[in-house]
Amino acid sequence: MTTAPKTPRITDIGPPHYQKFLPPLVKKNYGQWKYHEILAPGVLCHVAESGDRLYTVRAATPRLMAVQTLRKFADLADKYCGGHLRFTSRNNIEFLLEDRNNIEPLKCDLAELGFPVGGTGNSLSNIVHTQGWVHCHSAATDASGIVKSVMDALYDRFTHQDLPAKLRIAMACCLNMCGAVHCSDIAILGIHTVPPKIQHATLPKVCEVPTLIASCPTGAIRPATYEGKPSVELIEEQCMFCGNCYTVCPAMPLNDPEHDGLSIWVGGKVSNARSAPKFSKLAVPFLPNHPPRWPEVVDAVVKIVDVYAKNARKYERVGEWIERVGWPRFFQLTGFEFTRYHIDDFKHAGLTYARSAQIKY
Amino acid sequence: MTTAPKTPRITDIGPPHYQKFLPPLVKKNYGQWKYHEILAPGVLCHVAESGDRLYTVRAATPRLMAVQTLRKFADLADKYCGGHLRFTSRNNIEFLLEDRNNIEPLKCDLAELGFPVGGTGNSLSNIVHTQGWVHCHSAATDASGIVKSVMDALYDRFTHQDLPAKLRIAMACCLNMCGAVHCSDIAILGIHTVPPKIQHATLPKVCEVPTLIASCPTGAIRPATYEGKPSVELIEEQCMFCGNCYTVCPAMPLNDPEHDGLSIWVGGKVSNARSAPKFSKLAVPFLPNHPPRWPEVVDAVVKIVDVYAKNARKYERVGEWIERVGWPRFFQLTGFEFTRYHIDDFKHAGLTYARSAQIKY
Amino acid sequence: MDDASNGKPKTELLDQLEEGPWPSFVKEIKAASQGSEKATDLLRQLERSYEERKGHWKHGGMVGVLGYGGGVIGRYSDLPEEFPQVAHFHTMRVNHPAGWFYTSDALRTICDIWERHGSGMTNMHGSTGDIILLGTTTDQLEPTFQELAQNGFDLGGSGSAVRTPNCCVGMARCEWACFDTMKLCYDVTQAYQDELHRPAFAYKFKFKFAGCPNDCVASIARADLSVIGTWKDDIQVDDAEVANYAAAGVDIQKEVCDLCPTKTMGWDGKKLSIDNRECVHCMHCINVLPKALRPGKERGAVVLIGAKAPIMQGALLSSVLIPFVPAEELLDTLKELVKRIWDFWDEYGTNRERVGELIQRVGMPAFLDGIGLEPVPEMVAAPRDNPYIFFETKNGGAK
Amino acid sequence: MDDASNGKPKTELLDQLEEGPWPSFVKEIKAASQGSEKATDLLRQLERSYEERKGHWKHGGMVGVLGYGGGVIGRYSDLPEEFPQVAHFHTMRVNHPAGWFYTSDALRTICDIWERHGSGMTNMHGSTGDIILLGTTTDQLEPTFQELAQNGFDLGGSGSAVRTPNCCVGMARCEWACFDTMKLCYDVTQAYQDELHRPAFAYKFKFKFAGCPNDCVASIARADLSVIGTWKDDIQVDDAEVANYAAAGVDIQKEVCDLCPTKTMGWDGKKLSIDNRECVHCMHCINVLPKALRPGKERGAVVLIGAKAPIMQGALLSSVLIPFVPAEELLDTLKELVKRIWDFWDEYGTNRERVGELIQRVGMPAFLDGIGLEPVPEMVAAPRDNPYIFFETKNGGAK
Ligand code: SRM
Ligand code: SRM
Ligand code: SRM
Ligand code: SRM
Ligand code: SF4
Ligand code: SF4
Ligand code: SF4
Ligand code: SF4
Ligand code: SF4
Ligand code: SF4
Ligand code: SF4
Ligand code: SF4
Repeated sequence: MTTAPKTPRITDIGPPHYQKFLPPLVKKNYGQWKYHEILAPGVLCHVAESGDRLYTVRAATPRLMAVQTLRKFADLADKYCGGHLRFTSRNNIEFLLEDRNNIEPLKCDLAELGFPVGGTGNSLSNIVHTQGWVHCHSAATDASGIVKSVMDALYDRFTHQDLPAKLRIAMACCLNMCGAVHCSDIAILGIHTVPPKIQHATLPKVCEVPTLIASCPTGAIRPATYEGKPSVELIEEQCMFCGNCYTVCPAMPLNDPEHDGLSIWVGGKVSNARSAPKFSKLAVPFLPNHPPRWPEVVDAVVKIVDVYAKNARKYERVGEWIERVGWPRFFQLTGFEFTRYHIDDFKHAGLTYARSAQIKY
Repeated sequence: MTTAPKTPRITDIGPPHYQKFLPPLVKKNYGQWKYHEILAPGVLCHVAESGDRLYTVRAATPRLMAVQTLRKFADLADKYCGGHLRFTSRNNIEFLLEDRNNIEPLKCDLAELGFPVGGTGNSLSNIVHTQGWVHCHSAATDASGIVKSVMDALYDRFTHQDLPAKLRIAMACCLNMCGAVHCSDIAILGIHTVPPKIQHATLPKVCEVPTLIASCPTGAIRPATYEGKPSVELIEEQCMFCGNCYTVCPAMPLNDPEHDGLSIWVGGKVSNARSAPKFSKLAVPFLPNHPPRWPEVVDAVVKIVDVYAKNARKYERVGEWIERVGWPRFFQLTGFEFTRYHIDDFKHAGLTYARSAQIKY
Repeated sequence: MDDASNGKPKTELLDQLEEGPWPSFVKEIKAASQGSEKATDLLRQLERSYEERKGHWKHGGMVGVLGYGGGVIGRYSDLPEEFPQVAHFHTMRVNHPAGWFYTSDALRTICDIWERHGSGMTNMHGSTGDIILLGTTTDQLEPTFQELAQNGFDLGGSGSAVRTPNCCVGMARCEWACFDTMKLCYDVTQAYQDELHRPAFAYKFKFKFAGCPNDCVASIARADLSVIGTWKDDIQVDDAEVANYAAAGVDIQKEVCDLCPTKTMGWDGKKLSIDNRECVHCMHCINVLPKALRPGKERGAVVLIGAKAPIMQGALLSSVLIPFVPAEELLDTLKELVKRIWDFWDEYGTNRERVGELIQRVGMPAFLDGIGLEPVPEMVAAPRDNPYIFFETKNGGAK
Repeated sequence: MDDASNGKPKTELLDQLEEGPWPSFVKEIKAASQGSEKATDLLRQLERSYEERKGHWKHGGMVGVLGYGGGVIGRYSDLPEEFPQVAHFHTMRVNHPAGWFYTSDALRTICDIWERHGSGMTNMHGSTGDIILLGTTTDQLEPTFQELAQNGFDLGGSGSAVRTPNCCVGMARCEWACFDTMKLCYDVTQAYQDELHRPAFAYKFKFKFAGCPNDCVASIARADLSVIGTWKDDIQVDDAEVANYAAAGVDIQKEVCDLCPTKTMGWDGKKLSIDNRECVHCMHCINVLPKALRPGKERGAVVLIGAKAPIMQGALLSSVLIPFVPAEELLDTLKELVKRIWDFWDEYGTNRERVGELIQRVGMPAFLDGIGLEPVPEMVAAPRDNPYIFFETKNGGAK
C-alpha cells in the first residue's frame, strides 16, 4: 500500500504558507476589518472597512476525527464557501461564507451531520483536551469520553449565549496538563493518588538513576540498590503523585485503576480582559474514575456551571465572580466540601493563606 | 546608691492591672463610647453613651527619653488631667482631659516644652523605630538620628491633617526589622552590603558551627577548618547581607562604615480598612549612611511624601495609591531609578513578576 | 470479545458514548474502522481500558523520520498480542498552516495520505496546534512524511526542541489584531526549522502569538515566549456608535465603565470619555462595544516569557519582558532576543528545565543581565518586599 | 575629646540633632547626663559612632535577674576603656500596663527607680510594648527588679519566650472595640507569666490584641498570635447622622460607597443601604462616618497566626486560624488553642523557628491536623492552584 517517494527527499520546508488557504474575501480585506457582530449563536459577521461582510459559522467537533468526517467538512466547504474553512484554537470548525444566504442551509447540513453550531459570545465553547487512553501512556483517565459526557450534559450552554461571560472548560488526563487546565474557568484533571510502583528489575535497563532522582519535585526518590543492581527507593509520604518520575522512567508506573481519579478546578482565565490572567484553583480534590460516562464528574461540572450562571454578573468570568463573592461563598453555593487538600502546601503555599481580617459572615 | 530589697523576693506578678491607671471618666464609660470627633490636629473628643466627653491631646515624643522629661509629662498630667496620661502604639503621649478648657493651656505648655501636638486623622504620625547605635550591636545605622532628621523635615505633616490618609513611617536599623518596617507606608531600613568578616580565631569559642550554618537563609555558610580548628567559610556570591549569622554568632560581624547604608520601602499597611494589609516594597535600594542628618534619606522620604500628597486620592494610603496608578508611574513621579535590585529574586520572586499584558503606556 | 455475529468488536461501554447530542468520538473511531484495521484495534483496546479503568499504552520509544529528531511520538500497545494492529501506533505531528486555514483540497490531501499510511484517525488539532495523525507503524513514518512534504506539509515539533508555533486568526478575520499574527507565526516557524526538527535544547520551547490582549491562543499560559498585541496611543472612539449601543440597551456605565479595571472611563449618558493614560489595554470596553471602540493606531506587542504547565515547580504564566515592540520591528526584535535567550538557556539551563523555570531559579535580574536587557518597572507586579538584596559586592551596593 | 572648658563631652555631630522643631533625643541624653555618668558616656560613644559611622556595642551576653531567663538585654561597649560608664549597659524590659495608661505617680516611681539604678534613659516604649529602661550594670539588675516589683511592676519578655503581649486602647477610649482588648491582654499576660519569664520555647512568641480591623497595634504584622476584633451581624446605621455628614459636605458616594472593598453599599442621596452579607468588615465606612455607623452588636474576634519580620524565610503576615470567636469565649478559646499550638511547635519546631515559619514548612493542613482544627475556606485567600496534593495513601485519596 506504501507509495515510496520517487522525487528527491524534501525536508525543512515548514508549514504551507497560510496565504494559499485564505478565502479571497479574507485576502482582500486582510488587516482591514472594522467590526463584528454575532448574528446568532455560532454565527459571526465581520465587516471590513471596504464594506465587505464575512460570515462565519462555527460548529463543534469531537477533535478526534476520522478522515471520513474531515472529508464531509471539505464537502460542506465546497458547497457553501468556495472550499474554505478553518479550525479554531479550541477545536471548533469554522466555515467562512461570503453569502449570507448560505448560513441557514449550512446550519441545516451541520445539524444533520450532528455537529452543533454555537460556542460564540457568552457561551460555553468546546472543551480543550488531551489524549487519554486513546493514545497516551501517562493518562490517569480517558479524555475524550469525559469531554463527550460533560458536553452532552452542557449541550445547551454551547448552543445558547446566555451565560454571564465566555466559559472555557479544559480537560487533561494527567498532571502534565497538555492544554489549558491550569488557566481555565473549569478544569477537569486526571490524577493519581498512589505512588509509583518501582519496577526494580527493569529499572536499570530503561532509566538513568540520577535523571530519575532529579525528576522528583519533592525529592521523594533516593538512590538504592536492589538485588545488587542500581535502583531507587521512594519516601512514600513525600510523594504527591505527579508522575514526573514516570515521564522520565518507564519503570515507575503510577496507573492504578482503583485509585486513579479526577479533580475539578475553577476560576482560571487567560484573557487580559478586566482582570489579569489567573490560575485555576482546586474545587473538588477527588472524584472516582467511572467510565463510560463519569456521572460524578459530569454532576460536579454541571453544578458549577449552574451556580455560576445563576449568580455571576454580566461579563464576569468564573474566577472574577468567585473573587467578588469570596471562596467561602463558592463552597456554600456549590455544596462542595472544603477539605485540607484545598489548602496549598506546596512552594508558595504561605501566599495563599488569608492574610487579613477581611471576612464575610 | 543601691537599696537592697528588704521584703521577701517578689516575682511573676505581671504588669500592674490597667484599671489602677485609668482616669475616672474612662472607668465610668469603659466600653460605652459612642463616637469621636477630631477637634484639631492632635485633639480628639470621644463621646460616651452617657453623654460624657473625653478630650485627648496627643503630642509627639522622641521615645528615647530622660526621666527628667517623663517627670515633666507627669507634672502636666497633674496640672491638666488629674494625673492621667497614656502612650500610644506609636510612641506618642496622650493627655486625657475631662475639661475642654484645659486643651489650649496644655497645648501651650507642650509647645513651650517643644513637644508638637498632632499625629491624628489624615496626618503623619510619629516614626516607629528601633535602637540603632544607641543600644544595639546589630545596627547598620543609627535610628533616632534619622527619625529626628526626617521628622524635622516633615514637621508640618505631623501638625496638619492635610494628607490623603494616615501616613505611617517606620525605621529599623537592621534586617531584623524590630518594628513595622515590613508593613509601613514608608520604611527606612539600615542595610549591610558586604558579607560578614569571619573571625576565625574567636569563632570556635563563641559559636556552635551547626547552628551558625543553619542560620543562613541562602546556605552561604559551609563548614571549614581554620588553622586546625573548626570554623566556617562563606560563599560570598550567596550572601545577601541579612546578618542572621551575626545574630547567632558574634564572630561574624558585618558592620562596615564604608558599605553600610539605607534603603527605602513604600506601600505597606496593616489596617484592614479598604484593602488587605500589605508588605512594603522596595523604592530605593541604597542610600549612603551620612550622619548626623542623612540628607539623602531625608530627601528621598520627603520626595515620596510630597508626591503622594499631591497625587493620591482622599483616603488612599500610599500602597493603595501606588496600586491604582501602577509602579511604573510611581518611579516616574518620584524620579527614583528602577534597578535590577527592585526585581525580587528570593523565594517567591516569580509571583512578583508582571504576569499579564495589562500595561499602561 | 468481538461480536460473533458480525465480527465487529463488542464495545458495550464505548457504545454508550455514541448516545447524546454532542459529536461522538466513538462514532469517529467506528467510522475510521470501516477502512482501517488499526482503528478497529484502537476501538478494541480502548474498550478494554474502559473496562479496566486503565490505559494500555507503553511508555513511548524513539522513532522518527530520517534526519529529524522530532515530529513523531512513538507509541506501543502493552497488549500487542491481543491488539496487533496497534502494537505500533505512533502519532505524527504535522505543522498546521498558521491560523488553521485550509482549502477543502488541502484537507482531502491530508486525509488521503493518512488513509493510505495510518489509522485514518486525526486530531484537528493537538493542543500545541499541530495536525495530529493518530496511529501508524514505524515503517510508514518516512513514506507518510515524504508524501506530506511533496504536498507542501512538514512535521511539527516534539521533544526538546522548538515546538510548532501557533497564533490567533488575527488580521485574517479579526478587527483587533495589533500585529500580523499569522505572518509572524509563519516567519518565526520558517526561521527556526532546524531548531524545530532537530531537538538540541534542554527542553521544549513554545511560541504563541495573539493579536491583542484577549489572547485567543492562551499564549500567556502556554508559551515560553508569548507575543500579545497591544497599542500605545488612544483608543479610537466613534461617539455616534457608542450612542447607538446605549440606545440599543447597553448599560454603558455598568457594563463598560464599571468593569474597566482602572475605572478610567466616564459616561455622562451621552459621551464616553477615556483617560487613556490610565488605560491598561485590557480590551474589555472594546470587546463590549466593537462597533464603537477600537485599539489605537500605534500598534505592536508585549513580549512575555516563561509560561508552562505545573511540572515541576508549579505552573507559570508568562511575564513581561519587553513592554512594547512596534509591529514592524517584531520579527527582528524577536530573532535577536530569542538568540540571546537560547544562549543563556543553553549555558545555564539544566536538563528538562523550561526557560521560565530557569528564570525562577537564577532570578530575573540575573537573567536580564545575561540577555542584556535593562530592567523596567513594567516587568514586575510590584518591586520586591523582602530585603534580601544581592548587592554587587564589588561596588559595595552603591547604585 | 571632651570640651576642655567645661568638662562636657564635645559632640559636634550630635549637637546638630538638637536643631530643628522635632523633639531631640540628643537633648534627652544631655538632660539625663546631668544626673548620670552613664548617660554622659552614652553620649560620648554615640558621637564616636556618628564620626565613624559604626556602632560600638558588642554582641550581647546573658545577664538577668534571679530565676528569670529574660527581661534583660545584656550589652557591653567595645570601647570600655574609653567609655567606662557604658562598659556594661544593659536594658531592662518592664512589662507596661495594658493600653499604656499611667498615673503621674506610677510614672514618677519608675523614673525614681531608674534614676537610682540606671542611666536615667528610657524608651517609652519598645516596639513590643515594654517600658525600656536603657542602660545599667549587671549588679544593678536585681535591685532594680525588686524595687520595680515592690511597686507593682514586673519584667517583660526577651529571648525564646512569650513576649510582652500588647493591645490597643480598646474599650478604654475607643467606640469600635469589639472585645475588651486591655482585659484580654492582661489576662493572657498573667496566664503566661512562667512562659514569659523563663524562655523554654524554640523562639519568641508574641501576642497582640486589636479591638477592631483597624488594627492599631499592627497585630497582623507583628504577632505570632494576632487577635483582631470584629462583628458578625449588621453594621448599626443612624440614618439621621448619615444625612448630617452628607449635609456637612461628606461625599457619601465617593468617599464611602466607592471605597468599600466589596462595593456593598448604596447611596441614593438620602439613605445609605448596606448589603451586610457582602461586607468584609474592613471598617472603612465606619471610620469615615463614626457618628453614623458602628460595628454590629454580635461581637468577637478573628484569631490569626504567624506574623513575623523577614529573618529568615521572608516576612509573614498572620493568617486566619479561627474566623470568629464570640467575645465572651475569647480567653478560654485562646488558652485551649495556644496550648495545642505550643505542643505542636514544641514537637515539630526547629531551633529559632517561629510558629509562622513552622506552618510554612510543614504546611497548614498538617498544622491543622496537629492542633485539631477543621479546615474552613475562610483560612485561605484562594484554594491551591497546583495539583500537588498529598492524598492520604491509606484510603487512596477518596475523600
Ligand atoms: C476563533 C478564535 C481565535 C482563533 O484563532 O481560533 C477566537 C475568536 C474571537 N474571539 Fe476569542 N477566540 C478564540 C479563542 C479564545 C481564547 C482561547 C481559549 O479559549 O482557549 C480566549 C481566552 C479565554 C480565557 O480567557 O480563558 C479568548 C478570549 C476572547 C475574549 C475575552 C473574553 C473575556 O471577557 O475574558 C474576547 C472578547 C469578547 O468575546 O468579548 C474574544 C473575542 C473574540 C472575537 C470576537 C474576536 C473578533 O473580533 O473576531 C472572535 C469571536 C469570538 C466568539 O467566539 O464570540 N476572545 N478567545 C478562538 C475560538 C475558540 C473557540 O472555538 O471557542
Ligand atoms: C491611639 C491609637 C491606639 C493605641 O492604643 O495607642 C489609635 C487610636 C485611634 N485610631 Fe488607630 N490608633 C493607633 C495606631 C494605629 C495603627 C498602628 C500603627 O500606626 O502602627 C494603625 C494601623 C496603621 C496601618 O495601617 O499601617 C491604625 C489604624 C487606624 C485606622 C485605619 C486607617 C486606614 O485607613 O488605613 C483608623 C481609622 C481612621 O483613622 O479613620 C484608626 C482610627 C483610630 C481612632 C479614630 C479610633 C477611635 O475611634 O478612637 C483613634 C484615633 C485615631 C487618630 O489618631 O486619628 N486607626 N491606628 C494609636 C495611635 C498611634 C499614634 O500615636 O499615631
Ligand atoms: C498531543 C498533545 C496533547 C493533545 O492531545 O493535544 C500532547 C501530548 C503529550 N504531551 Fe504535552 N501534549 C500536547 C500539548 C501540550 C501543552 C499545550 C500547548 O502546547 O499549548 C502543554 C502545556 C504547555 C506547556 O508546554 O507547558 C503540554 C505539557 C506537557 C508536559 C509538561 C511540560 C512542562 O514543562 O510542565 C509534558 C511532560 C514532558 O514534557 O515530559 C508533556 C508530554 C506529553 C507527552 C509527550 C507524554 C510524555 O510524557 O512524554 C504526550 C504524548 C501523548 C501521545 O501519546 O500522543 N506535555 N503539552 C499536545 C501536542 C499536540 C500538538 O503538537 O499540537
Ligand atoms: C528593643 C526592641 C527595639 C526597640 O527599640 O523597640 C528590639 C530590640 C532587639 N531585637 Fe527585636 N526588638 C524589639 C521589637 C521587635 C519587633 C516588634 C514587635 O515585637 O512588635 C520585631 C518584629 C516582629 C517579630 O517579632 O517578628 C522584632 C524582631 C526581631 C528579630 C527578628 C525576629 C524574626 O523572627 O524575624 C530579632 C532577631 C532575633 O530574634 O534573633 C530581634 C532581635 C533583637 C535584639 C535582641 C538584637 C539581637 O540580635 O539579639 C535587639 C536588642 C536591642 C538592644 O540592644 O536593646 N528582633 N523585634 C524591641 C523590643 C522592645 C520591647 O520589648 O518592647
Ligand atoms: S495530559 Fe498527560 S496523559 Fe494526557 S496527553 Fe498529556 S501527557 Fe498524556
Ligand atoms: S510521582 Fe512525583 S512526587 Fe511521586 S515520586 Fe514520582 S516524581 Fe516524585
Ligand atoms: S532592628 Fe536590628 S539593629 Fe535595630 S534594634 Fe532591632 S535588632 Fe537591633
Ligand atoms: S549575612 Fe545572611 S546571607 Fe550572608 S552569610 Fe550571614 S546569614 Fe548568610
Ligand atoms: S487575540 Fe485578539 S486579535 Fe487575535 S483573534 Fe483574539 S480578539 Fe482577535
Ligand atoms: S481597554 Fe480596558 S483598561 Fe483600557 S479603557 Fe478599556 S476597559 Fe479600561
Ligand atoms: S484597633 Fe479598633 S478598637 Fe482598637 S483603638 Fe484602633 S480603632 Fe479602636
Ligand atoms: S465595613 Fe468595609 S466592607 Fe463592610 S460595608 Fe463598610 S466599607 Fe464595606
